[in-house]
Amino acid sequence: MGIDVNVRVAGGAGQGVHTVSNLIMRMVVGAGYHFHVTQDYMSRIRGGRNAQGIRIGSEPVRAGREEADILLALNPDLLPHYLPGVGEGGFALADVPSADPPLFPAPLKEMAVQAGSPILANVAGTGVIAWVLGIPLETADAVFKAEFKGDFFEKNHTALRLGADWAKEYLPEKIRERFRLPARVHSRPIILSGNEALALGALAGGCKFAAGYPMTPGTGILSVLANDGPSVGLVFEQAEDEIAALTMAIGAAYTGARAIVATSGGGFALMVEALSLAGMMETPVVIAVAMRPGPATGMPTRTEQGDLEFVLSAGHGEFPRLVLAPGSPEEAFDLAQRAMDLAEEFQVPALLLTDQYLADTIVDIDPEVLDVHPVRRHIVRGDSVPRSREGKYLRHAYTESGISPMAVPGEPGITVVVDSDEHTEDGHLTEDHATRTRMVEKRLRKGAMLAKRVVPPLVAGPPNGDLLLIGFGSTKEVIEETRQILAREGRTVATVHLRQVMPFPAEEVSGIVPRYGTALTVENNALGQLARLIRTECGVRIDGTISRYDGLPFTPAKLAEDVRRKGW
Amino acid sequence: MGIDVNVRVAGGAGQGVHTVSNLIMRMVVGAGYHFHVTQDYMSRIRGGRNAQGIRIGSEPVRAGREEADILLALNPDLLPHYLPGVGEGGFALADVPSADPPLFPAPLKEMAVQAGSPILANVAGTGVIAWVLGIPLETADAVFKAEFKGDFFEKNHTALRLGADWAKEYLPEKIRERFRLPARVHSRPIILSGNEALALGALAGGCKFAAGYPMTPGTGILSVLANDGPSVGLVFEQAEDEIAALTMAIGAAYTGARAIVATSGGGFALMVEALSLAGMMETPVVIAVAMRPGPATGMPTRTEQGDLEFVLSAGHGEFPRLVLAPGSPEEAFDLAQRAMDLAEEFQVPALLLTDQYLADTIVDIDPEVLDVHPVRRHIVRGDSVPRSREGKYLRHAYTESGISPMAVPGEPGITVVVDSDEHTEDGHLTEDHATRTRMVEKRLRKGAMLAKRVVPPLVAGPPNGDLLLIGFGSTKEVIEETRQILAREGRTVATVHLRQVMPFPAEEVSGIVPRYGTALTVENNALGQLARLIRTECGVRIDGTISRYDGLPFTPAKLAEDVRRKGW
Amino acid sequence: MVGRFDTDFENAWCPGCGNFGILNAVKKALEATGKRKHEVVLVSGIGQAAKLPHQVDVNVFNGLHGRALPAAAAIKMANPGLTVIVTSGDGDIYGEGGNHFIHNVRRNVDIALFVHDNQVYGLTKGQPSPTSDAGWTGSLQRSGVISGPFPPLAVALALGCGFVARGYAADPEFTADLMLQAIRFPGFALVDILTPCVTFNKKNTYDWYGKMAYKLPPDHDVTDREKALTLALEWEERIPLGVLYRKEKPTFEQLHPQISGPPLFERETPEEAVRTLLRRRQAVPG
Amino acid sequence: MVGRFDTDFENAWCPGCGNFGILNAVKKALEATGKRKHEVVLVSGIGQAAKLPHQVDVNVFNGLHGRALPAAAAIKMANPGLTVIVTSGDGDIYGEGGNHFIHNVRRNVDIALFVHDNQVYGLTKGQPSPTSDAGWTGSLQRSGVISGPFPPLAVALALGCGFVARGYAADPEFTADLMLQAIRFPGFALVDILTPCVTFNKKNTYDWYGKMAYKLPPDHDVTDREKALTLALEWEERIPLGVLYRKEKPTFEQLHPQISGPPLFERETPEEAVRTLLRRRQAVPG
Ligand SMILES: Cc1ncc(C[n+]2csc(CCOP(=O)(O)OP(=O)(O)O)c2C)c(N)n1
Ligand SMILES: Cc1ncc(C[n+]2csc(CCOP(=O)(O)OP(=O)(O)O)c2C)c(N)n1
Ligand code: SF4
Ligand code: SF4
Ligand SMILES: [Mg+2]
Ligand SMILES: [Mg+2]
Repeated sequence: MGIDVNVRVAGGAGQGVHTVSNLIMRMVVGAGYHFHVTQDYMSRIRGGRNAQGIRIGSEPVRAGREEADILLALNPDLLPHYLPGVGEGGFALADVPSADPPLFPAPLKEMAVQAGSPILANVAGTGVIAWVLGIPLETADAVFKAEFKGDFFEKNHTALRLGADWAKEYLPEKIRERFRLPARVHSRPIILSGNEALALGALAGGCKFAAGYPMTPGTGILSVLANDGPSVGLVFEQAEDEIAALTMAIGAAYTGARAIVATSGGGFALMVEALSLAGMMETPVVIAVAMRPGPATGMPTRTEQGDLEFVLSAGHGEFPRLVLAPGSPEEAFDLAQRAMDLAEEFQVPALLLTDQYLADTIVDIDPEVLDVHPVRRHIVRGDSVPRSREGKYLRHAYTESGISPMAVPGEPGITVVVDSDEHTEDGHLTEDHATRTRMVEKRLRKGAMLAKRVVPPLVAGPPNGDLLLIGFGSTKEVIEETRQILAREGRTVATVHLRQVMPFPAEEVSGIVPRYGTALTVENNALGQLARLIRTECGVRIDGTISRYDGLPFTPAKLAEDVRRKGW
Repeated sequence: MGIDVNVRVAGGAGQGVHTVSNLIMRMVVGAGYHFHVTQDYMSRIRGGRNAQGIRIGSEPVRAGREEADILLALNPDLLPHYLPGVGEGGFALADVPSADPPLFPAPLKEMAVQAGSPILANVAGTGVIAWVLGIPLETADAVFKAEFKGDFFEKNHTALRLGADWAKEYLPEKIRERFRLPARVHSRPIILSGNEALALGALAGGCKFAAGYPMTPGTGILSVLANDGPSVGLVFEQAEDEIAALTMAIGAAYTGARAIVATSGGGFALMVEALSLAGMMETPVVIAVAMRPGPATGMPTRTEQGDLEFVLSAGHGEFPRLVLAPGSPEEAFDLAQRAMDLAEEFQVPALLLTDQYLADTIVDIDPEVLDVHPVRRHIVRGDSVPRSREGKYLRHAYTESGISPMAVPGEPGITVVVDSDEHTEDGHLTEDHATRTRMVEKRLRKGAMLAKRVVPPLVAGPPNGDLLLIGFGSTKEVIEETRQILAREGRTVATVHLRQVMPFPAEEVSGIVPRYGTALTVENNALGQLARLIRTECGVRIDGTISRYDGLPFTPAKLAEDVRRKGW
Repeated sequence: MVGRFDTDFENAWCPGCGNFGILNAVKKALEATGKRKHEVVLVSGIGQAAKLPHQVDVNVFNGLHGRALPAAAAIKMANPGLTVIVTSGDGDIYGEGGNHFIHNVRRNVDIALFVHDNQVYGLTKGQPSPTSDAGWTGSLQRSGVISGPFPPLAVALALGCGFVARGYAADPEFTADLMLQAIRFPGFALVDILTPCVTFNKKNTYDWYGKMAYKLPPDHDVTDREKALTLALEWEERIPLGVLYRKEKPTFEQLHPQISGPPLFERETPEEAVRTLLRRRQAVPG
Repeated sequence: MVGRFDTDFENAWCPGCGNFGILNAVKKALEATGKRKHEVVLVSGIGQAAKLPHQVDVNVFNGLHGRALPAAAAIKMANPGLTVIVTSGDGDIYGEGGNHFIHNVRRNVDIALFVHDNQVYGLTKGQPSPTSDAGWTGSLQRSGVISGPFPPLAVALALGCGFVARGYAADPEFTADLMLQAIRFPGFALVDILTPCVTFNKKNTYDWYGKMAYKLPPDHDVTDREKALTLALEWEERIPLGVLYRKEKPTFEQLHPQISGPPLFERETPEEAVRTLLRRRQAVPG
C-alpha cells in the first residue's frame, strides 16, 4: 500500500470546514496525490457538528476511513466527540490554551487576527496541515487569487503561511516525518462530487430541461444543472413543489426535450403519481433520487439506502422503468448519460438512485477518462414520422418491441395526443377492454426489451470462494476496499456491485451467488431490501445482510470487522 | 346446485340501470332468495355502456357469472355488445320494433308513457323480469313508497305492473317455467356493497374522523362515512387534495381520534409522503385503497389489483405497516374493524386494499352474522400516563414491544411532542446516531409484534393435491367457486385466500404451497405481483400466474377455463 | 358544417351541459387565431371539462387531475413556438391543482387558461368544488358547504395576473372573443367560464347564471386593478362578465435567459461543451 | 429569567436571525393568553422557522414540509378545546403548502397562522421562496427571480380571511400583540411576519425592513376590506405593519354539525348504534 493519510476537519456550520477541505483537496492534488472526501454535516446553518474527512493517497482513493490521522477541530468544544476518532499515531489540532499529545494547542484565532481577520482561523489551520503534509502552498494561493481580490487575498495568503510557520516551530518534526507526502508530479485532474458528476452526466446525455424543488441531498444536482446547464442550452426552473417539478419535466419531455428532476425520498414520494403518468404516457424522463434516512423528514443530511423497494414499485399501476444505481462519481457521470439515452429510446421513466454519501463524496478524477458519448436522439421528424392509412400519426402505435416512434408537437401535418387514461394507438382515451389488454402488453414488452440492455453487475475477486459481498449503488467502493482487506487476511472473497436494479440483472446474479459458501448483502438500511430483491428476482437465498442504519455510511475497516464479528 | 339465474341490465349512464338492479335485488330478497351484483360502468355521467349483473341464487351468492340468462337492454344500441353474452337457454329484452328469439321486443317506452312518464321504461322492464322470475311486486311497491311521494309513486307502481302484464301476455310461458323462483320464506337481510361494508366496519371500529378527496372507486366509502358517520359522532371533511386528506387524518389521530381516509391508487400516490409521516410519528391511521387499472388515470371505473407491490413498499424510509385485503363485503366489515383496532394498538398506518370489483359488489347479508366487536381503546389518560424521572411524558419511550404508551394533547401536566425528523424518546428532533439506531429498532420491533397477529389465510379444499390456487383480496369468492367447478370435474384442487399481505403470513403459506403439484396465483394484474411477493416472503416458487388485466374481474367459469386451457 | 378543428371522437357529456358551449367557443377562438392544428397544444387535467381537448383536432396533453398547469408551462418553456392553452375544470385547477394555479399566475408563462367553472365536481358525481357556493349541498357535504368560495378572479388579481376575464358557456360568441384575447395576451391569461352542470348542480343553473350575470360596460377601465378586484369579488347579487383586467408585463419566456433560441428538443450537445464543463472543475487553478 | 414556556432544547438558528424575535413574541403571546402548556399545540412544517415549536414547552406537531395547515385544522376539528397555532416558514406555507394555505383560509377553522416570512428558503441554503422579490438572486436562480412575488396578505384577503396582519421580527412586543389578537380571533387568523435571514437574504435585511416598514395608524379602519387589499399590495415603497383587516364570521367548528360535543377521542361507539346503521340497509323496506 502506498500513502494513506486521513485528515478530518471538524467544526460548527459556518466555521469554514468546507474551505479547509477544499484547500487541502487542491493542494494535495497539486502535490500529485489523490483524495476522497466524505461529508458529514447537520441539518442547520450555524453551529452544531460538521466534519469532512479527506483521505489522501498515492493511488486514487475511493472510500473514507473511520479513524483520522490528522484532526483539525475548528471548534474545541467538539473535541470530546472527535478526539476519540484519532487513530494510533495520529494527532489533533485545536485552539486550546494547552493540551497533551495527541492534541496540540494551535493559536488559530491569534494567527487569524494577525493575518487581518478573525474568521481566517480555518485558513491558518489549513496552513498547519499543509506543513505537516509537506505540500506546496502555492496551489492554495491560486485558489485565493481566483476567489478573492485585493486585501482579502492577502489576508488568506498570510493566514495560511502563519499556520505553516507555527507548525514548523511548534509541532514535533516526527509528525511531519510521519505524514510528509514525497514529491510527485501532478496531472490535471478535476474535482467532482457524486452530485456534480450525476448532473454533468445528465448534461452530457443531452438534458435540456430541469425542474426541481430544493431538498437535501438532491439540491446539489439542481445547483449544477441551474449553473452549468445554460452553457449547453438547458432551461432550469425552480418549481413550486415536487409534484410540479416532475409534471413540468414530463411536459417538457412531451415536446421532445430531454428532462430531469432531482430530489430525495420525501420529495420523490410526492412525485409518485406523476411517475405513473410518465409510465402511461410513455414519456421519457429522468429522476434522480438521493436517499437520506427516513421515514418522513428523518435525518435530512445523513445517508441511507432505505428507499430501494419504494423506488422499484413506486407509482400505481404497472409499467416498466429503469433504475440505475451508481457507485461512484465516475459511474454517476456514466449512468446519468445512460439514463438520459435509454429513457428516450424506450420512452420510460429512468431513475438514478444515489444517497447522501455518494452525493457528497468528492474525489479527484482525470477528466479525460470520463466517457462522453455522442447524444443519439430517438425522435422522429419530417418524413420519418410514420402515418396510419388515414394519414394520422399514432403516438402509441403497436410495435413488436413495444416502442412506438415518438414525434413531438409542432410537427407539421400531425398532432401528438397523449393521455393519462388508457388510450388507443392515437392517444385518445378509451374504455375498450381489448385495447386495454394490448396496451398493457405493449408497455410491458418495453420492459422485456429493456431487460436485454441491463448494465451487468461488476464482479471482483475469485470466481468462487467462501464469501460473496453484494451491494448496490454507493457502497461499491467501500465493499471493494473491504474485499481487499479480507483478501489480505487470506479469505477467498468476491464482490458484486449492482449498477442497475431494475430491470434486475437476474441471470448474472443467479449464476454468481451459488458459487460462494456464504452470500451476504451489504446495505445501508435496516430491512435488507436488496436481499429481498435478489430473492424475488433470482429465487436464490441470501445468507444474511450487513446493515447500517444510523445515518452514516459504511467504512471499509468497520465493514470488514462486521464480517469477522458475525463469523461469516 | 340450487337456483342460479343471472340477470344483466344494460343501458347508458342516466338510463336507470341501477334502479332496475336495485328493485330486482329487493324483490329477489323479498322472495326469499339471495343475490350478488357486479357493476360494470364507464367513466361518464350520460350515455355509454353500463351494466349490472344480478346473479340470483337459493344459497348466498358471492360471485358473478359471465353469461347472462336474462338480458334487459335499456338502450337497444347496446345489443350488439351484450346480446352475444346471453347464454344457452337465456333470453333478452329490448325496446325494438321486432326481433327473433332469444331477443324479445318489449315496448318499454310505450308502457312508460302509458304509466305517465317516459323515463319509467326501466321500471316497466323491471316488471317484465319480475314476472319471469315469478317474484311478488309488493317489495318494489314498498321501495317506491319509501322513495317517492304521491303521483310519482303511482306512476312507478303502474309501470311495473304494465311490464308484468305485457310479459304475461307476450312472453312464452316456457321462459317463465324455466326461470320462475319457487316460493320461499324470506329472512330480513341487509344489502351491502364492498364499499359500504368497509366504511361501516370502520365506524364499528370506532372511527371518528374521516377526510377524503373524491376518487372512483374509493368515493363510495367516503359517502357512507359522510352520511352515516354523524350518527356515531364522526366528523367528515372533504379535503382540498389527497395530501391534505391523509395529513388531516394524521392530525386528528394525534389528538386520539381514530381516523380514516379512502382513495384509489392515484390518490394514494399523493398520500405516500404522509404515509411515511405516520410511520415516523407512530400515528395510527387507516387508509383504504380501492384499486383500479393504472398507470395514471387508467380506467377510472374498472377493476385491477395492480397496486399490491406499490402499497406494500410505498413511502420513503422503513417502517412497519399493516395491509389487509378483504375478499368480500363481510370481510371488509370485519377487517376494517381490525385495521382500526390494530392501527391504534401498534401505532402504525393500516391499509385496506380493495378494488373496484369488491367496492361495487353488492350482496345480501344477514346483519346478525356480522361481528361488531366492542371498541378497545389503547390511549393512556390521567394516572396511567407514564412519566420519566423528570416528570416528562415520553411519546416514543423505548419499550420491549416497540409500542410506547400513547397519550394525547390536552392531558393536563404533560405535553405530547411528535416530529417528522428522527427524534428522542420525548419526540424532539435529534441527529444523534445512537438514538437513530434505537428508534429504527423500536419501530421495526412493532412490525415483528404485528407479524404475530397476522390474520391467517383461508384455505379450502383437500390438504394436498395437484393444484393450488392462491389469491388475495377481491378474488376470494371467484376462486372459491372456481375450485368447486374444478373439484366437480374430479380435480384435487385447493385454494388459499390471503386476507392479509403485510406482515405476510409467510409460515402458513410456506407450509401449504409444497403440498400441491402445481401452485398458481390468480391475480387481476399483469405482472404476477402476488407470486413475486410469495417468492420474497416464503422463498417458495410459484409455478405460474393466471392474470387478467383488461379492467374486468375474473368470473368462475372463465377462470376454470383458464386453468384448463393452460394445461395446469 | 365540419370545422377545421373538429374530431369524430365520441362526446360523453350530458345533453345540455355547459361544456358544449365552451367547446364551441374554443373552436371559434382557434379559428380566429389562424393557427394550424400542429401549432396548438391543448392541455387538461381530469374531469368532465378536462375531456375537452379530445374534441379538438390539435396536439393534446390530457394529464393528471390537478396537474395541467405545470405541464402546460413547461411545454411552453420548452417550445415557445407552440400556442399552449389549458382547458380544464374548477376542481382540477382550483382544487387539486390550487398550488399550481397560484404559482403559475406568478410565473407568467404565456399560456391561456380556460376554467370550466361549474362549481361542482362533475365527473365524480356532484361533490362540492372550491367554487361551490357556501351552503350548497353536494354529495359529500349533506349539511351544506362550509368553506367560503374560492374567488378565482380576485385571487388571480391579487397575484398580479395580467389578464383576468370571465366568460359564460351559454354565450359562446362572447366567450370565444375573451378566449381569443387571452390567447393573444402575452403572459398568463385567465378566463373563468361560468358553465352549468345540468346533472349535479341544481343551484347554479342556466336560469341562475342568466339572472346573475351581466356584461361589463364598454367603458370599463381594464387597467384599473382596484376596480377589477372589487368587480372580481361581486357574486352575491350579480356577476360581471368580460375582461376585468388587462395589463401587459414581460413574460417568463422573455425574462428567462435561456429560453430564447431554438426549442429545446432541437438544441445540440457538443461534446466539447461538456468537456469544457468538466475542465472547469480543475483541481488546481491556472 | 425562565419563562413559563421555555425549554432547554438546543437552538440551532444563526446568531442574529429574525426567528429569535418571533420566538420571543410567541412566548409573550402565549403568556398573555393565560393558557397552560397542555392546552396549546404548536404545529409546523419543515424549515428553520418550522423548528420554533421545539423551543416552546407546549404540545408540538412538527410535521412534513408544507403540510402544517391540514394537520393543524384537523387537530382543532378533533379537539376544539385546544389552542392551535401554526408557526412555520414562507416556503413551507406559501410554497410547498400553497394549496393548503388557500383552502384553509376558506375553511376558517379557528387556528392562528404565524408565517416567518424571510423571503428565502433558509434551511436548504438560500433558494428563493414564493415571497422573494423579483430580480433577487437566490442560490438556484442565478439570473434573478422571475416570478412575481406571492403577496400573502392580499391573497388571504381575496379569499375572505377574517384576520389579516403583518408583524416584524425586530419588534417582538408589537408582534406579540398581533399574535395575541390572532389567537383570540375566532377563525383563521394570519400574521405574516417580516423576518431577516441574516445568512442568505442580503437584500431584505434589518436595515431594509427598518426603512420600509411602518405601523398602520391607530385610526386605520380594520373593517374596510378594499382598503386592506390596497394596503396588502403595498410593497415597493413601504410596507404596512399591524392588523390590516379584521372581521368575524362563523367558524368552521360552529358551522360543522358534528363538531360540537366532546372531543372526538372521547366519543363512544355503542354497538347498538352500529347495528342500527346496518339495519338501515334492510333489503326489504318496512
Ligand atoms: C389524484 C386524483 N384525485 C381524484 C381524482 C378523481 N377526480 C376525477 S375528476 C375529479 C373532479 C373534477 O372536477 P372538475 O375539475 O370541476 O371537473 P368537472 O367534472 O366538474 O368538469 C376528481 C375528483 C383523480 N382522477 N385523481
Ligand atoms: C417534500 C419536501 N421537499 C423539500 C424539503 C426540503 N426543505 C426543507 S425546509 C425547506 C425550505 C424552507 O423554507 P421556509 O419554509 O421559508 O423556512 P426557512 O428555513 O426559511 O425558515 C425545504 C425546501 C423537504 N423537507 N420536504
Ligand atoms: S355531469 Fe355536469 S359537467 Fe359533467 S357532462 Fe354532465 S352536465 Fe356536464
Ligand atoms: S439561515 Fe437564515 S433563517 Fe436560518 S437560522 Fe440562519 S438567519 Fe435564520
Ligand atoms: Mg367542475
Ligand atoms: Mg423562509
